[in-house]
Amino acid sequence: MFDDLRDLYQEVILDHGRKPRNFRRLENGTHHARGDNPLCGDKMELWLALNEDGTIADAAFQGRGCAISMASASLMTETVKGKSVADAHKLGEQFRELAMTGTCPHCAAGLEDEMERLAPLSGVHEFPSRVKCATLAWHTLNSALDNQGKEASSE
Amino acid sequence: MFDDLRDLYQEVILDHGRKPRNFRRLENGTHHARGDNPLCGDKMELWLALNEDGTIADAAFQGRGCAISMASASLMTETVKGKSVADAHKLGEQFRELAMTGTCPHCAAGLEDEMERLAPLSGVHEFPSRVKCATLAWHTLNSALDNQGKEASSE
Amino acid sequence: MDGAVNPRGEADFDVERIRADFPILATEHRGKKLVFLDSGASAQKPRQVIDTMIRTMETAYANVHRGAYHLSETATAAYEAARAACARFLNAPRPEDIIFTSNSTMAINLVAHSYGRGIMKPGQAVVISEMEHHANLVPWQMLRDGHGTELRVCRITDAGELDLNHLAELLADGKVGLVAVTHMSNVLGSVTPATLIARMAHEAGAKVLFDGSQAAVHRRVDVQAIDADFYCFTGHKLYGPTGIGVLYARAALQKAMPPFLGGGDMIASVTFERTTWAEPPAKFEAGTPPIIEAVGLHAAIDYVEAIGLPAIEAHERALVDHAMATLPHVEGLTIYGKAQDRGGVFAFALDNAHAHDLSTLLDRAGIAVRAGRHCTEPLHERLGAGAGTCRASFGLYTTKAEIDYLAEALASARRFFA
Amino acid sequence: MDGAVNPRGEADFDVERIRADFPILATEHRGKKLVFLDSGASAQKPRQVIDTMIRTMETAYANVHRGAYHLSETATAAYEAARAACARFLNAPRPEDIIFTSNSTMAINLVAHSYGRGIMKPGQAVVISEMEHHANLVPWQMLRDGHGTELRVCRITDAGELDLNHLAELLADGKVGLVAVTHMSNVLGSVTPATLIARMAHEAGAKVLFDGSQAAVHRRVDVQAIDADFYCFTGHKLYGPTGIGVLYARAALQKAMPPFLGGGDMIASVTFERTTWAEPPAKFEAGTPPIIEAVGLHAAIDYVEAIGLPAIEAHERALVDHAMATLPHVEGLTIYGKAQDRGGVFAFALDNAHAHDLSTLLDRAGIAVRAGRHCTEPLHERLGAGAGTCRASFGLYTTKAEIDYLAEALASARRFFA
Ligand SMILES: Cc1ncc(COP(=O)(O)O)c(C=O)c1O
Ligand SMILES: Cc1ncc(COP(=O)(O)O)c(C=O)c1O
Repeated sequence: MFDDLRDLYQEVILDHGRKPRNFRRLENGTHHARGDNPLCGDKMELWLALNEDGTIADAAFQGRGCAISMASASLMTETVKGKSVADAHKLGEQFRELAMTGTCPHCAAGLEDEMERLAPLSGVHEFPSRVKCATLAWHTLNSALDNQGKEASSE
Repeated sequence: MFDDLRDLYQEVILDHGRKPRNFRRLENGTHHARGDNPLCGDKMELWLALNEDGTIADAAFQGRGCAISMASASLMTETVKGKSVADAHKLGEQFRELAMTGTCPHCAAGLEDEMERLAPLSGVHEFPSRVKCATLAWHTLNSALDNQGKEASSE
Repeated sequence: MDGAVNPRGEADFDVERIRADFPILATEHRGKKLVFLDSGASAQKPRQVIDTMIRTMETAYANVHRGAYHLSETATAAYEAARAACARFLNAPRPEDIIFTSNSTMAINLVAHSYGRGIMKPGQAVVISEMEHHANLVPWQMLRDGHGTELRVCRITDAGELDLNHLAELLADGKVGLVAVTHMSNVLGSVTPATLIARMAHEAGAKVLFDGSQAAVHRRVDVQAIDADFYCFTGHKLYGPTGIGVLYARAALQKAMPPFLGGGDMIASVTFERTTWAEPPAKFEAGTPPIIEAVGLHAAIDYVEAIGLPAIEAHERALVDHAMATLPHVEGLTIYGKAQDRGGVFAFALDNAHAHDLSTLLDRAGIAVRAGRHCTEPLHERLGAGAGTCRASFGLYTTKAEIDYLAEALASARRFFA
Repeated sequence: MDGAVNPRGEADFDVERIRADFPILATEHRGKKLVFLDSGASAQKPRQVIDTMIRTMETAYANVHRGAYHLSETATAAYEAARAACARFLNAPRPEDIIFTSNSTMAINLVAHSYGRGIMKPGQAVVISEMEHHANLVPWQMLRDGHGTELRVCRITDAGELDLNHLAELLADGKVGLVAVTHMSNVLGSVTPATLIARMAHEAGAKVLFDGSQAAVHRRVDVQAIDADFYCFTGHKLYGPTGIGVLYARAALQKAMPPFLGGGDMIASVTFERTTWAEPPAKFEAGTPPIIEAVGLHAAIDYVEAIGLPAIEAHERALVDHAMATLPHVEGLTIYGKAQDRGGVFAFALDNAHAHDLSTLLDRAGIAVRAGRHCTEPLHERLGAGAGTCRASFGLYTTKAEIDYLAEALASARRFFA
């Protein structure tokens, strides 16, 4: 009945949705933010631990939400580990473009592998009301990096 | 151009509108009320002097308004003079019916002459937004008789 | 499909004939027939409502109350006839007891200002319930924070019914100025015992407001029989247009309350120093009202009254019975709310499927249901469903076949997420 | 009739083609062709607006923001596209700077609450003018009486223009928190120098609100060029539906202001204890918004923009010039307002004929004009016309021939009452 939804709910999404990676508190985190999508009641909390040199040593999250938002947060934490803050921001921008349009023609060189990893979420662009589910984690990342402690909202 | 409006603006109406009778203050009045039609800005003030026996000895008014409302007030003051309070109320009720429907099948016996005098205003029933112009004087009469000093409004 | 004669004997409720009145039900979405189970959020519009609005704009439109010319008189008469229709619909004593607003939310905000700030004293309390829509919660919080009233929350039972013992406790100290509760939950479908609540409120010296946004769509309401002080509903859920709501307010209260909004048409006389208000209900209707919408709502009321509220109630009861007999067979499905007296609305959740994902799947099958917390966040916490639920809500065009199809789609969704 | 090429060279303003878009203009009333000169009270609706509303109800209707299903996504996109269209129409920086309300009156009440009570301090002052519509007067009186602000009234000159010297005086003590004035008088047609007023207000530390209910219909408005803090207009005067109004509010102010109405869709999170607000503009839009009306307003904006505001302004200027050249020949006629910069609206009175009687006569000739005080009672006292005036107001479908016919009817009315 729902075979044509396999584009949106690829196996990797369902898998990350069911068993999100890095789903824990980070006791020794240096940055933290909450994210909130009031419309659907999605809530998440994100922790980052930055190295002295400004790269992201660790990232973890907890929260509740749909498969898309859990999978997106899970993939996000995996992807940003080891990245510089600048690259993390760049990834976030590119991911938002991907989620909204399905492609990312302006994707800067050097992050191809990371974008490849996030590609399973591109199907969301056909579901306008679901785009926010996919981008919530990245909004929360921004707010953790920019603006310690302030709540992020994908509204 | 406006010949078919002669039913509404009969000569007697235009005449009373231009030269309203009893258009003055009543210094020795026993009853008084103000009437107001906020929509058109019509305002009037009515004075009555009642005899000991409860009949209306004198009635007078001042104010501003359209030809219909001035003529109606003028005819009203003429008509109620010498009447009992009960008859004045009855005339008011019958007049309102006349103004709204154009006829007065329930008009009680005994006041035929008075209703005859008010008949030229019956044309107003075809102009729903003008009915209030015709009835304002009678609302004001009620409020002078019932409820000394309170403002009447035909709204 | 079902229709014609059903087990309860409403022989003349011909759902197929009714469906033919709603142009949108014939549309397809991504190749699927529309199965619209979100009437509780907003109902679809029958041809009769659409045509009336067209006719008004094409032949009889002008601003109301302000013109002495024929077209304006016509429009004014139509607007006032809509008021009279609303009064009849709620069995209000007089047309003037009806105030037009822009929706239910505005109706409740009006009461929160004109009665709450205007009449209630700081220290008095407002009682709401755990299952209120945010529209009947946030205005009372704002009143509490701005005016110093207390906010008391009446519990619901595990079946989703108002806990009347708790209500009695909350009323006991005589400090309650207003009981403001839903007449039917937009999540659980529970219908509250309005007459009893009103009696309890009045005995404790409180006024009572019913949020009838859902109830008025599903059954006959009689504000005099209930003895309501305030009763509101919203046009777009009653098969009418958006942009219009209705507040019944008892005449004596309308007289006593100060106005809420200032502007044209609500004044008797204005100088820069001082303004006197028009008589109610004009006093509460500032500015150009929703004229086209009022006429459309009138057509909607005529439409549902021609079918008959009792017939609609019976139809929806049959649908709910059918749903409650069918859906529990879907493995892993939880249905919220088990009130004795309930209308055609219920929330549900499927194990392992977040409400949002589930609604995306159902949408792919052509089924429109809402996902989220349906503007009842505290209720969802109370239900242990803080992450949200899906909600199906029925209209007079809903069929049993659609419910069967929903059951099928849910079973299939369960396999999808397994 | 006029059209095609006119003396000012707007060659492509074809009034007959435009008239064909408005079904109501083809109707007859008591055997007379409709000559609708009351567009200032509310304008008629073109086929394009009516059709868009029908299409929405027939194929694309659902509640917005609340559903993840396709139909609701479509409706949400249409509603938000209407917001973007309003932003473009006013040249607001971003769509989110637009708040939908139910009419202009509600927009001004929102500012009076969220900015007036929410930000202004008792003792601060609001400046309005002598020619305000009650919608931009009564809310400030209510703020004065409820919040302890002062209300200052800027005079107008005998020509009907804002007295800028007096405005400067009123601003001098630095206590003014808001200047709230009309951008175009609904009685005199006077257009106020908005850019200059905004500069004066800002230099005195005050914010500025323009009531653009009339102005936005008659000429291009650019809130950034004006440097307005608040700007409002109302859908039904812009050839759109009733039930919808528009408030532009500067982003920083939207952020700073507390919400006005409480309910669904304006919150981020709700518990019984505490509620956090959604981001603007959602924070100011409680409850189900006027969805069908927003889509209709979008069509109306597209319609006037396709014709072009400059062309509309030129057309109406030509009409006013024609009226001012023609009507003074009617004996006993007084025309109110002689502002240099004026739009297609003017009030008039005929010796020996009360406005109400006059409008009844004109109506009999098929001419719809308003009689009364047009929600500007203090202005009428100022003009020495406390008993009321008649008002003619033009729309983009008005013709010179209609003005000639008005002149003829007025001359005839004069003979009638002689
Ligand atoms: C100048 C002006 N302001 C405000 C309004 C109020 O508009 P609305 O009645 O649509 O709220 C009007 C029209 O009635 C007006 O002409
Ligand atoms: C129970 C209840 N109350 C109030 C409302 C608010 O109605 P509206 O959004 O039309 O103001 C709704 C619907 O959203 C509702 O279901």
